[in-house]
Amino acid sequence: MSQPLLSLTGAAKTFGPVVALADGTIEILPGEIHALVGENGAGKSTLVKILAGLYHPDAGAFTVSAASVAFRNVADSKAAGISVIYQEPTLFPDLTVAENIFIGRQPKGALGLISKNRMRQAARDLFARLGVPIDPDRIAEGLSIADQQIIEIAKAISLDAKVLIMDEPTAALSGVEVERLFQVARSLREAGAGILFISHRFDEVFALSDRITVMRDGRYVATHTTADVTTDAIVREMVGRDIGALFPKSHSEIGDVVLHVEDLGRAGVFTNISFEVRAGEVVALAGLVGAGRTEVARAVFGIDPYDSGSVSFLGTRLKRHDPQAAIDAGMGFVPEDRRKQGLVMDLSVARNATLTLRNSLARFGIISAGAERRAAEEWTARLQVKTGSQEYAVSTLSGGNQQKVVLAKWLATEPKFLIVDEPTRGIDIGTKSEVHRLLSDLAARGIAILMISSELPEVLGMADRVLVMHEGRITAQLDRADATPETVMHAATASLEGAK
Amino acid sequence: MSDSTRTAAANANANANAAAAPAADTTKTISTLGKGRTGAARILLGRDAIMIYAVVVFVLYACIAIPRFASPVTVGFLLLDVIPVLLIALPMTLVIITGEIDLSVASIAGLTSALMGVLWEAGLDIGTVLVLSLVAGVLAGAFNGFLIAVVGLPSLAVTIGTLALFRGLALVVIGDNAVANFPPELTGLFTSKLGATGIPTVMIGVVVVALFFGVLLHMTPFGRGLYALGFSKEAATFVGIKVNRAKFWLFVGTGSVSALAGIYWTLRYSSARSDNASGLELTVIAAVLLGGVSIFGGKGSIPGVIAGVLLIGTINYALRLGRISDVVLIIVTGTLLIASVVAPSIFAAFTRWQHDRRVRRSLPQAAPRE
Amino acid sequence: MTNTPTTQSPAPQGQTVARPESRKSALGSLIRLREVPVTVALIALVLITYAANPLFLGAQGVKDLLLNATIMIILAVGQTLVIVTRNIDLSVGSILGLVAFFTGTLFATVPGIPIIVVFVAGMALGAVLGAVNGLLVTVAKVPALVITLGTLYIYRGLNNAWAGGTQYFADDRPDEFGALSVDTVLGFPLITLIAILVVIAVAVYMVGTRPGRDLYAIGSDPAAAELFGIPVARRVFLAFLANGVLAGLAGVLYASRFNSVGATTGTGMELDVVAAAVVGGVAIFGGSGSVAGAAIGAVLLTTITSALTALRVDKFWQQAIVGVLILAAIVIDRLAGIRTARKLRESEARDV
Amino acid sequence: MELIRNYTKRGNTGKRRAARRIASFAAIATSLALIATGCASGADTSGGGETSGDAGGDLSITFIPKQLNNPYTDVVLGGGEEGAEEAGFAATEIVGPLEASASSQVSFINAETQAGTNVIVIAANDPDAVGPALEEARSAGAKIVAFDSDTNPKYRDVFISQVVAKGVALIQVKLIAEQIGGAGEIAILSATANATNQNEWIKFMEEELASNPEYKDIKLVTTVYGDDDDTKSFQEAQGLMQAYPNLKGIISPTTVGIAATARYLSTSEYKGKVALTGLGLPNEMRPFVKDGTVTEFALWDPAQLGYVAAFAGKALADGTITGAEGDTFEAGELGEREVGEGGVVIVGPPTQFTADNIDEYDF
Repeated sequence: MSQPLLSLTGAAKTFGPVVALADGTIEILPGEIHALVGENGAGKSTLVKILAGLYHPDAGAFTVSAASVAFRNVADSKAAGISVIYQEPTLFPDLTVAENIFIGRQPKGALGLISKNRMRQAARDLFARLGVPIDPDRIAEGLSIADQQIIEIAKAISLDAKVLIMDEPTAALSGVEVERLFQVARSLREAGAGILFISHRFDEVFALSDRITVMRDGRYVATHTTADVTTDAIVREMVGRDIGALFPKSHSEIGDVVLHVEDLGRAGVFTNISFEVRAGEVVALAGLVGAGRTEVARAVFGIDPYDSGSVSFLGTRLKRHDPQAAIDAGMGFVPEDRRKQGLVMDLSVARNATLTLRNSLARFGIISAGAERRAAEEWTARLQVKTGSQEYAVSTLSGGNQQKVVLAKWLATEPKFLIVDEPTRGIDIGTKSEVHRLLSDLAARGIAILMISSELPEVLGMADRVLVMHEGRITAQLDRADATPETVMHAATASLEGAK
Repeated sequence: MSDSTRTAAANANANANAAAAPAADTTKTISTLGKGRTGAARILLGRDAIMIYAVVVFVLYACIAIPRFASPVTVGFLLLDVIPVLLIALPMTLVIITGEIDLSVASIAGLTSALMGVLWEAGLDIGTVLVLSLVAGVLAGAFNGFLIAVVGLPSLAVTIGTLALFRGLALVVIGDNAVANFPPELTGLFTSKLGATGIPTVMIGVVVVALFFGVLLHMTPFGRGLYALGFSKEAATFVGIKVNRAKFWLFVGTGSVSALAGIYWTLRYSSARSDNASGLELTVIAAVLLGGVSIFGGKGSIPGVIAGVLLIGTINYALRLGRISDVVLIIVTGTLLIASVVAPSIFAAFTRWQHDRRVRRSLPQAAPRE
Repeated sequence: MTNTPTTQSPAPQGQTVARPESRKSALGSLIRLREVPVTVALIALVLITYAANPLFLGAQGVKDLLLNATIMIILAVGQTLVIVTRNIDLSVGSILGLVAFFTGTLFATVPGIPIIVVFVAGMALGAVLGAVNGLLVTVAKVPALVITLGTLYIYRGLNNAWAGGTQYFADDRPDEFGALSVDTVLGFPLITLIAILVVIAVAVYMVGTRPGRDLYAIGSDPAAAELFGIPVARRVFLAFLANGVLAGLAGVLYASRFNSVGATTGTGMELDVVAAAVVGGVAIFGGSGSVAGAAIGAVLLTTITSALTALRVDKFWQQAIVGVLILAAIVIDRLAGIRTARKLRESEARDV
Repeated sequence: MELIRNYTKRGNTGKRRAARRIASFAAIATSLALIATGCASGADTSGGGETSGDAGGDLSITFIPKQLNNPYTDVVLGGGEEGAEEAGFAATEIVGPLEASASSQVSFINAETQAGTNVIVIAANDPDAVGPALEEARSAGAKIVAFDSDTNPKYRDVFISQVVAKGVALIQVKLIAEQIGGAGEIAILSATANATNQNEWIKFMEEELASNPEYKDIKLVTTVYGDDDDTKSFQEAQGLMQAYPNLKGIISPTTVGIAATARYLSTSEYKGKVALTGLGLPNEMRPFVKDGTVTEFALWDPAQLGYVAAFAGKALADGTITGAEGDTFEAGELGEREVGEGGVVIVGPPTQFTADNIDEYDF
């Protein structure tokens, strides 16, 4: 065994009364891809932030190339050869792509000033290596999440890091891009770098990694050689128990048409979208990231306007670009970004849970404090939201509990139709199955559900019908029986292949 | 029982495991427990309450230390002085809670005042003059609202522009002139007091406006929406809050109330001039921020803001009575403003530092060495 | 590999696509330069005024225009440093006042003090005042708007307390000092040359150095900058410090140009300075805008008053026109932004 | 269905929340009530007595200038304090706003009313804006002396004027006529657009220029306002030069305006070509007289203004005069003064300053 590039043992970190990390232990060898898995709240992100120099551990031993270190800041970590790609791209929207890659270490030219030409050329070289067509001179604002993630990767590569940490880098990437990322990761491994790879997708973990470290509840559990373990074993260690089927499917009576979307179109975003969702039915909207799924859902719900077509709900035409009308009619929308769209993080649990009810809680325009409290208590209790008090800010809750608050606030409106956009993204396995069971439960009660998901097993497991989108169009409508990974993938990429 | 209860059990289990572990005392809150005060502590130590204590303490101090302060006359003069700031601070609170700002309020008041003078001079009936002036304020606010909510421009930049524009229009309207001959009954009403209490008669109107905005912010669906909007525009959109419409009406609100303040100003001083109320915008914002409203939006309350306005007003009047120069007032205002925002940060940093130290001591020290 | 869609889309088309796009965007980037509208407006204003009143561009006219703009240019440049980092400094008027009075005091109490020493001392005092702002903003992590609104009051109060009714007049200062704002080199008054040097120095710093680019990154996304390891607190602190130094310099120059310095010198300048930067295309929420743009914005705002006077436009309209100008600047900027965003979206669509 | 559990009632956090709000409102109400009632009970013993005015020798006087921290004001107030002491006031106070705006003086008047000050001496920023407050002060027993800049006559007892308004206007017109050789364009650079004294002088100047055949070749082209702000006045002066290329002379009847204009002229090509006169402080104008920018200007002794105002206040408070025309009072070393038409007391003729005599004055 060669000397580890990086080793952290027994690291601890607390925030006020919350212990984010009790025993963070990881060891990365040169030339290995090391996967780190664990449920949300297991302490993975905290551990990454300690390695990145963002957090100072309260305790623990930390060595880089056998020398003990204590990073004061991110710059120290960088200087030690550690580079991080975060889950969410962190680009500077006002700067050019090239500058985003080289910020803080721009190539210099005459008089020690920054040379834009050299910087542009270096960026081009990087993109050529990654095989992506991105203009280095455009500003980063408006780039798709996938492109942003690619720029993050280019940035990390250009750092020539000894240790590259990738915190869920694939969440927003399409298959091609994931594959390209893996190629890059493998070539870096050949070059002797150590890579720490964090993902919730076991297929990726098993496809890419050499070793896997499991964490649970802020503690190190075990490290395995990938070839020697199975998914089930890893999951057991992550959860600390056996879990049932991930995607429960329960039968429900399919009723009348609840939502009827006719020829919906928005210039440059989607065209010709027509579909129906019936009571008790779960319809999945599948496709690659950027295919226009979320955009369709937003237009249906009235967040964004549409240019043509119509949305009918329970037989009545719904007002365009008016979410309140959609809510009043009986729609709900659990958005993909819980922290930015689903919740108001600094407001209390109670306020968040009743935000959708604010109009119905008011009598003569004045909100009844008692009714508000009762509603909040009722729905957080029903969904078993764990919180010390209804008055705590929702940001103090764990991710799973936050998602429950989002669901609670929509279920409180007793909707007839619910849009759920990536309902289990970034949620640990335990809560994930809980969410699936809940959705299935809701369908059984006659609620129509439109589910957007990038996880194929989730789509196949949950949906009664699958709509596949590609480049702003619906390319296939598949019944449960016809939906297989092959048919869905074919529809999601068909026209792309056809164009070549 | 279902899987979900099993999850709960598992969580409890996890907690129990953690509790059994070596660093037992600090790990038990690992997953779910948040932080925050509850019950009486929350009421008595809240930001609003502290501001109110500050006002009470200062009033008591002034009563004892400053001769003649304890008098109904004080109440009258003090309130007459703070009314314009108090009025504008109310809608400004709502605007700042949504994360916006309106710097043009004093200019709108000035424009209203100028317009009043010109219309009155032109021989219009006083009722018509008042209505038209108020309409001017509404329009000015709607203009701000249009640029900010409809066109989507940043309010800080827009209202710096309209600050100059509205003051400029005031100059265009009335020029160098000052109109003073308003009906004595009306100007008299604006300086009259409610019997022996010393409370100015116009306070009745101010209380109505304060109640309106207090109820609007704290007890209506609209107000609930504003807090959500202040923290996260996107999250607010998803629950059906009409973000742009709300912002538009808020700016109409500041415009209208600024017009009221302009009318008050004109009639109290019986002088309509283009430079009335100039520079008031910063005083208003200082008072609102001192009252605990976060400049980032999402936090603040009407009671806190009223306390903030009264605190500055009381200190101001006490200094006047003590014949202490305005220089002191300026420095005190600035220091209070900074202290009110810096103190919580410093307090939090101190608590964190203490906590970290405690934790470090309690945990086994394996490393880090330099 | 079940849940990640894989396609066989060929990759190597990358370079071929990149080239034509970059050429196009280079042209596009020239058009969307934020300084263009303000420059066009300035040129148009000067030409129109000149056509109506040739005296406007007479030797004295040009000199006056430049002198008027000098102090505002320096303040706008400093303010740009701060605004680009998504902060704001409202205390510049008060800093200028304090330093101007300090300058007057130095000359009055230390006869024969070398002028260069006064410059250094004035800038040092500005640095201290700016550092206080910077410290409060970065250490206490409190919004700059609140902090500098507070220091606006405090510094003004200190100025009042210190100066009282005392004013220092041009007579109290050596002739050579006053001559800085009278003597010209190639038609440029000396203090204007100082301002131009400041613009060039800060512009080079902002465009051509790593710490300068960091300022843009910080304003563009402070959280990302923190994640990326940019020393955010240090950079922001230095931006406030530099702004203080420049406000200090402006204070010294104020004392050279104007007759009296006292308790109220510089009152109410802060919003004009912010307006100049905004008119010059500096985004109020940071991340973009240039020093040159802010300087041109300052020239435009100071010139418009003289131009309107020279055109004999009713003086009462002047302020309203300035307001319209500020609004026009941000509306134009917004429209340009929308156009750029649409272009980007279109090019994005092609990328998919 | 078990997942969506039946709700069980627990806790009463909401009640606490409501209680908090009520507590907030209650606390505000309490604090207000404290001012209004609790504390006010003490008013009868401490406050009430003083407002009725202590008739003995314990008279108090307060000066409220247009704005503090202004050199001219300082000279006036210096004279005022000296006068107050000589006249026998027990307490002399100087309060005032830091910026000269119409309404800013009101709360100072209010505070003085409440303090039971016997004599308030005020230089009004706006003749009407201070009116209601002054009336309240009078009804509380205070005597009102306006000086420097008058209020609306109905709000004050006497007005201490520098000179006869017409006289000071004529002197300035005469000076400028001499300096420009009796023909050409001239402009006026005033203080604020609402300043009572300024506007009165300007009115007399316009009348004189229009009616006196000696001045038929002089054309007054414009009046601009520097707001008694150094920078603003400076730039207004500069604007005048550009807008009126044929301008021969400027009259600035305000100390700030004339100094700022002089500074601009002396640093520009117009030095010696454009004449400047008006009302200025010798100490401020000395360098410009010596370098030839200004040949002659005028001013009364500002200290005398404050000095006489103090004595007028004393006489009013003692009841020896009422402010009626024909009343006379002793003004210390300046001798006897008479109240003229409209309650105006004239202090004395203005002095004209030239390079020859300017060194004899120090104010």
